[in-house]
Amino acid sequence: MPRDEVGILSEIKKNYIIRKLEEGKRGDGRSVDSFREPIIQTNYVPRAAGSAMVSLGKTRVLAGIKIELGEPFPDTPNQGVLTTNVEMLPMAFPTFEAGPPSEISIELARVVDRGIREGKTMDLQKLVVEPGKKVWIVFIDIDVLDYDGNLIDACTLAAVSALRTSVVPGSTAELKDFALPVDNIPVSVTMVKIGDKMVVDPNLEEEQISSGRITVTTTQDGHVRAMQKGNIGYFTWDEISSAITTSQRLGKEIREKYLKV
Amino acid sequence: MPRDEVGILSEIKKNYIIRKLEEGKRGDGRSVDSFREPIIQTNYVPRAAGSAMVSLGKTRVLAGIKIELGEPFPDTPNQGVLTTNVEMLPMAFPTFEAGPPSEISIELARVVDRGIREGKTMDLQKLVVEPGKKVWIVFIDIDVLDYDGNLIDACTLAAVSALRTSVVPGSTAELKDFALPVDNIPVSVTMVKIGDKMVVDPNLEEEQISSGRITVTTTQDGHVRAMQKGNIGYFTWDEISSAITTSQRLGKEIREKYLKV
Amino acid sequence: MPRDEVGILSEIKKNYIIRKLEEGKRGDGRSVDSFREPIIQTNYVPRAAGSAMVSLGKTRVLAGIKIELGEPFPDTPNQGVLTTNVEMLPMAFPTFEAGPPSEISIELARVVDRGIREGKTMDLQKLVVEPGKKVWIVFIDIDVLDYDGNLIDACTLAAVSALRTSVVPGSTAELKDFALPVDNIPVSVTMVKIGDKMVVDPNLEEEQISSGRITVTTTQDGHVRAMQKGNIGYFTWDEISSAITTSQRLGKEIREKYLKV
Amino acid sequence: MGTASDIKLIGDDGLRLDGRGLDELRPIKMEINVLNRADGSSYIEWGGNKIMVAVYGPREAYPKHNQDINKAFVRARYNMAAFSVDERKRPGPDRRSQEISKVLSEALESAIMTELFPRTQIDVFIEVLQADAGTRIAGLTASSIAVAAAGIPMRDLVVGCTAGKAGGKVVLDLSKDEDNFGEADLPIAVLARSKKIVLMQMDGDMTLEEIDQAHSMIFSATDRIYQIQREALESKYTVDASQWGE
Amino acid sequence: MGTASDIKLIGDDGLRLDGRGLDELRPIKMEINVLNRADGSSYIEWGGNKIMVAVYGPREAYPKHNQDINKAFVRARYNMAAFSVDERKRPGPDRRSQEISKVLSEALESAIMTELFPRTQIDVFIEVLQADAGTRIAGLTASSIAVAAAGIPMRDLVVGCTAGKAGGKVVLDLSKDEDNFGEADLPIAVLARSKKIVLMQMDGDMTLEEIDQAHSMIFSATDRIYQIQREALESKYTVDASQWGE
Amino acid sequence: MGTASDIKLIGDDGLRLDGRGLDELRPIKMEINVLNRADGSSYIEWGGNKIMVAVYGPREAYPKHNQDINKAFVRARYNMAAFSVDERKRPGPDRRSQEISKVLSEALESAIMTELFPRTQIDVFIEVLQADAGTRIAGLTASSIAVAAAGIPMRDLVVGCTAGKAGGKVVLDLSKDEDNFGEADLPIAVLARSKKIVLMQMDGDMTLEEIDQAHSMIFSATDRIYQIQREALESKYTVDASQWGE
Repeated sequence: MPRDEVGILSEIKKNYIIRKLEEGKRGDGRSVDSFREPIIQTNYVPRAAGSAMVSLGKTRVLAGIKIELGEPFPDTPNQGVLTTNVEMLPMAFPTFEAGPPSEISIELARVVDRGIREGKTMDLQKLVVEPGKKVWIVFIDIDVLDYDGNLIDACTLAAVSALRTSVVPGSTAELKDFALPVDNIPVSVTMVKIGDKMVVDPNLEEEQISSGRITVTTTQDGHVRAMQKGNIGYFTWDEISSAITTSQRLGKEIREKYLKV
Repeated sequence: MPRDEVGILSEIKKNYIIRKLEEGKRGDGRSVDSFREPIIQTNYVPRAAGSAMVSLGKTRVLAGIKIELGEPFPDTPNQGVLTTNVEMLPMAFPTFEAGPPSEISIELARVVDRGIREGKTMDLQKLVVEPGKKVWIVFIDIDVLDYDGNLIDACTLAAVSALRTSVVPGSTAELKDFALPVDNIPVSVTMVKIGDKMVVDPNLEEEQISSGRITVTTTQDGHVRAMQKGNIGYFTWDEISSAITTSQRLGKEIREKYLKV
Repeated sequence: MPRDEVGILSEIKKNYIIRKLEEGKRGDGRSVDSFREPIIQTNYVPRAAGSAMVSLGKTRVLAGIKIELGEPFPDTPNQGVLTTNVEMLPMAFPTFEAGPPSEISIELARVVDRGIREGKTMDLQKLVVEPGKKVWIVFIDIDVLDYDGNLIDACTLAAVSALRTSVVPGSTAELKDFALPVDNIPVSVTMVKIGDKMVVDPNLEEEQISSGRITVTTTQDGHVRAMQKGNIGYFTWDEISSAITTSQRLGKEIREKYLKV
Repeated sequence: MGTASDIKLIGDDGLRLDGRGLDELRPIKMEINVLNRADGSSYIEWGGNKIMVAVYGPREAYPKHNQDINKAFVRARYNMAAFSVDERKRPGPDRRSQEISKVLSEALESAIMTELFPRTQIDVFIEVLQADAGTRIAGLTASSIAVAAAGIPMRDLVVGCTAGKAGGKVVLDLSKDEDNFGEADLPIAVLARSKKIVLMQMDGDMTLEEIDQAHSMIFSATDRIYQIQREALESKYTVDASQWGE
Repeated sequence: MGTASDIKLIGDDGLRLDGRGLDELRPIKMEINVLNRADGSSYIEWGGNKIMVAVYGPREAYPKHNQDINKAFVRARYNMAAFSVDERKRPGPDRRSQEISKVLSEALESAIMTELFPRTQIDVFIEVLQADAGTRIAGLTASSIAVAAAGIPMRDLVVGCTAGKAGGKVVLDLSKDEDNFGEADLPIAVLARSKKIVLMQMDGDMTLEEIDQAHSMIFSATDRIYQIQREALESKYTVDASQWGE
Repeated sequence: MGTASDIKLIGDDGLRLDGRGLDELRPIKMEINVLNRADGSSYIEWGGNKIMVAVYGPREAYPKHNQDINKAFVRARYNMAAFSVDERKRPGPDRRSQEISKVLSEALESAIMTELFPRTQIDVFIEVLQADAGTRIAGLTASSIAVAAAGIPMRDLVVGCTAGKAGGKVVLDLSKDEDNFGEADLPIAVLARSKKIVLMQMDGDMTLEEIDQAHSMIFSATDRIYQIQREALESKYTVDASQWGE
């Protein structure tokens, strides 16, 4: 994540944020362990198989799903294919650049992908048309439009919301259209460490002064499906352990509030 | 187009050119609405299916045609394929660089391609060997060797001249060789605006001091097949309208003089 | 080859080396026409079809062979395919960079490849499974791990040593595994010119002060299979002629000592 | 233009497949300041097109050898989201989008007072979220108000429209079917009041008379679209995420 | 994690396919100063993994706009040799290796005293010569002693291990089969003494309790591996080419 | 060298397929100053080869870190036009053309008095318009007079020729068939008068005696080709486009 590249944050401001955190307060009035209220608008791009615009504070991302026929991987002839790509568009932040994906956007896409893949969100075995020859390929593409922190959770939420409303275009293969079979709902919760506080769903300012980021993705059974520690910095085991508990709790809340089946 | 990158043109020279233009005179003695006499040498590269070296003043380009068997596009199973590529070779100008095509050379290739494609130069339906499976692919490749302005018209002229002499190598597919069926002869005419004058077929000096470029491609029926406004600057509708008329007139002349059937 | 990029060699040192060479002595005690003793460890990467770690003084390279089924080239339907790639890893030298291969590493790979290809090391016709359809593709990949001069000879030696121990995985195609048929043993010998001396198997210091490099690859019949002059500088015919003789002599020695059948 | 087809683009009632008259526009909506991070931004819906624009700058031109000591340079980047078109588009620029980026950059630079900002660059990022024919003109029209929203002085707003030929008729604002199966496509953009042409492209088959008729339709339409631009700028619409899209 | 399979990863004797107990490590060997040109280097064999690491730096950061006036930045580059895996790998970075390079860079930078070397970069090149599950952790563990061998001050050595779930059991140091056909993979790296976690990733399906159990296994294993690191550093092993490998 | 074939490259009359004797050259024509923009240029026809060369420089080396404070560096770029070979070649450099660019750069730099132009680069662009065996040597021979035409001082002209083995015989100036189906290929380029060798490559199968015989043929041929170079330079041929080609 860019660290103070726009020169917004003075040392004074940083100290102010930390002092406030010690009192349990954040700049936008949240407590350290609360998530910004997401706004989710599904079917934003009707021409896609599914789509969702998600805003998390001033962070905004748009996930679009395309589903096309193609060949399975040779080692998984009886499964559809899932691919996830994130474009950190230069429109979203002054220092984001056009061009091949950076390490940051690759990590982002892969963490989102792992949550969905290991969360068994879809049963890929239901996406086979002809074993070994023809399967449905599900392309998750996510545009980052506006960046104010915590892209991993915004993108995971957008991807899952878009998948939930997706339709497989069976009619293009002389079959019937059918709703994409979505079984599990993974939710990722990301925290950063500022001073010795664990801060949930950081905004950009908080990311810039943090040391260490941890993401935990869970499913409705409370199981952990993916974790990723990122950035320079470290966590104790107790911090990780409590991050997992926080993710389980917030995951449940988000799932019930925004991703009800 | 490069603007004075080699530092040739002083402000004095620029004013001189403009003053002369106001008297209706150009550096090389032409009137504002006349085209440099092209020199066209077809079959310059006998090993190609067709070729033409064209010089327009000191601008020189070489078009070569290759015709190979391949697959049609899925949405046009009953048509051959046409592709156009222009290489602005670093040998042609001090600031041209090797490497992937610049926006300038992509625009150049696409404007040339549109004139030929929309001019229905070839009947692509005659280039089918087996519908949906095997068609002839016509590769137009143009090397820019020496640059002194107006590449669009030089390249269009070279491409059309080369196509007119091309032979489809049917014998490589156990068929007969046959002349590439060329039905229509598109001619592009490019003008730039210098002060308030429209100047036809600009040389490099004129391009460098111009504001706005307009290309109009017509066929022998006088119809317009492609237009492209380029560069920073603008045109009034009257200027465009008269540019179309100029293109129709010069297109007819060039067609009769250099592209007689 | 990098010339003094790390600023190690002062003019004084250079003159010292040249003076010593005039007395027939080299920094490491060798005579001008002697080769460093190679250390060859085959089967270093058991999971590859064949492999060899080779050190030549402080130069160290690792060749690994992979053999996979694939399609033959259309113009050689009755032959297996051989490809050679060298990675000049950034770990091997301060100025080596990651990324697409430089002209230097392309030349290196192609000279190694030509020695093996023209030396008829393998009978590619024995690598056909189904003519025109399925053949064995032999991938020679060489990692340069540590660089102290004369990569061409180190890489050729590693590639040949790895090929000699390679097994074609026939069992993956419902055939039997069999030893890769290696018939001829090409050995390359590289010399550089320092002052008017021809110096065999140069180390990095010697390369840096040399003018002109010549490689001669021979097979056990004493025939020359590949030659390559490299770098800025020149050779007289007499120098080339004696370089060929030197290569024949040293090739024989190396073959008998390190590549006995 | 598209391939021959039996599709009948103009009905017996003289109306187009989507029910429009020959010189009727599709619905158009614009907003500004829809993004927080950018210096200026806008969003446009034009028929089924949905396009987001962000402007950054004037900022120091980079790399330095791109700096022009006399003026800013304008770099528009037109990009299609992977999911914006029927068949998934591989991310990254292709030849078409590079050409469009060039003509949009030139059209905007023709309107912006670049001489006020030497050595700088102005970046205009145009992201097509859903494509439905006429994206370059819709993107340019939206870019122009995003530049204005960024407080960058312009001689005038840039506003554009396409016309073309379909079913033998000259029609305004081509639909996707008309774009695919019609006879000609003619996008034009102008400085809103003076009608000076800053972008024009055409491909297909038209006579001078047809082009003249098409340009009149477009010029007249740009007055209507300019009105929508001005309303968007005046409402200084501040984003309310709950209202996106609809 | 891999696809479902009938492969039985834990035998009736409670042992794993390769005969190891649940919390047993594969054999590990490390050496330092195995390369001449690099400022520091190391070689590790861990099960069937064979990995070479070279460190260059601190050296002037390039390009200059990458320089940080307050500290060095650490750039690890994880790369697999074409012949290191079952099917030949095309040379050059893929998405997986780029992600790994990022997390390894961050883990190392979390341990190195970068504040001592402003405006510089420290390059750590990790070349996987033979891959056999757990390459990122093996590469990181070896990198840490290569950095030390280069004389670059660190707060502590970085040492790691993976655990995971296979055949329904939490197991230490996954084998290739367990990686491919098991239920979860959890690589962790820590500062050796304080056990502060500088790298952690996980994919698969585990409960909090299982993760807790896995982390205990890993923490205990890192003590054993740290011991091997220290021995390698203390023996100041100088390369003797005749002994590579065995 | 090419694949085995039944093609008979030397006839019973001792002549080659194209009627040449064993040490006979194909027809060669050269001109200088064929381009206007370049600082120096040349055109060569050698058998069916048609090659254009342009020289720019000495000019400031770019990027700056490429500058050598002691001398100019020479950067030749050998490129084949897409239509120059039987099967259309995709534009851009491939491995073969990159190797050729390297050896041509080195051969030219060995002849040019680069020490006179520190911090600069000399670009030599070699465009193969039609390829017919021996393009690298033909391109180098033409480059040398293009450099001279640009007024850049050289120790001597570079001139080259190939020889090789075909049908069991040592032959001069391989034809396309001999290149494809012969036994060996040996291109050599020298400083014209001193016969110092600045380029040499070989692949195939030759004995020392055959190579010795081939080098004698080549050395003798370079005298004849050098004569053509000098005539081209002396005629100071100025382009008359009506005469290209023929």
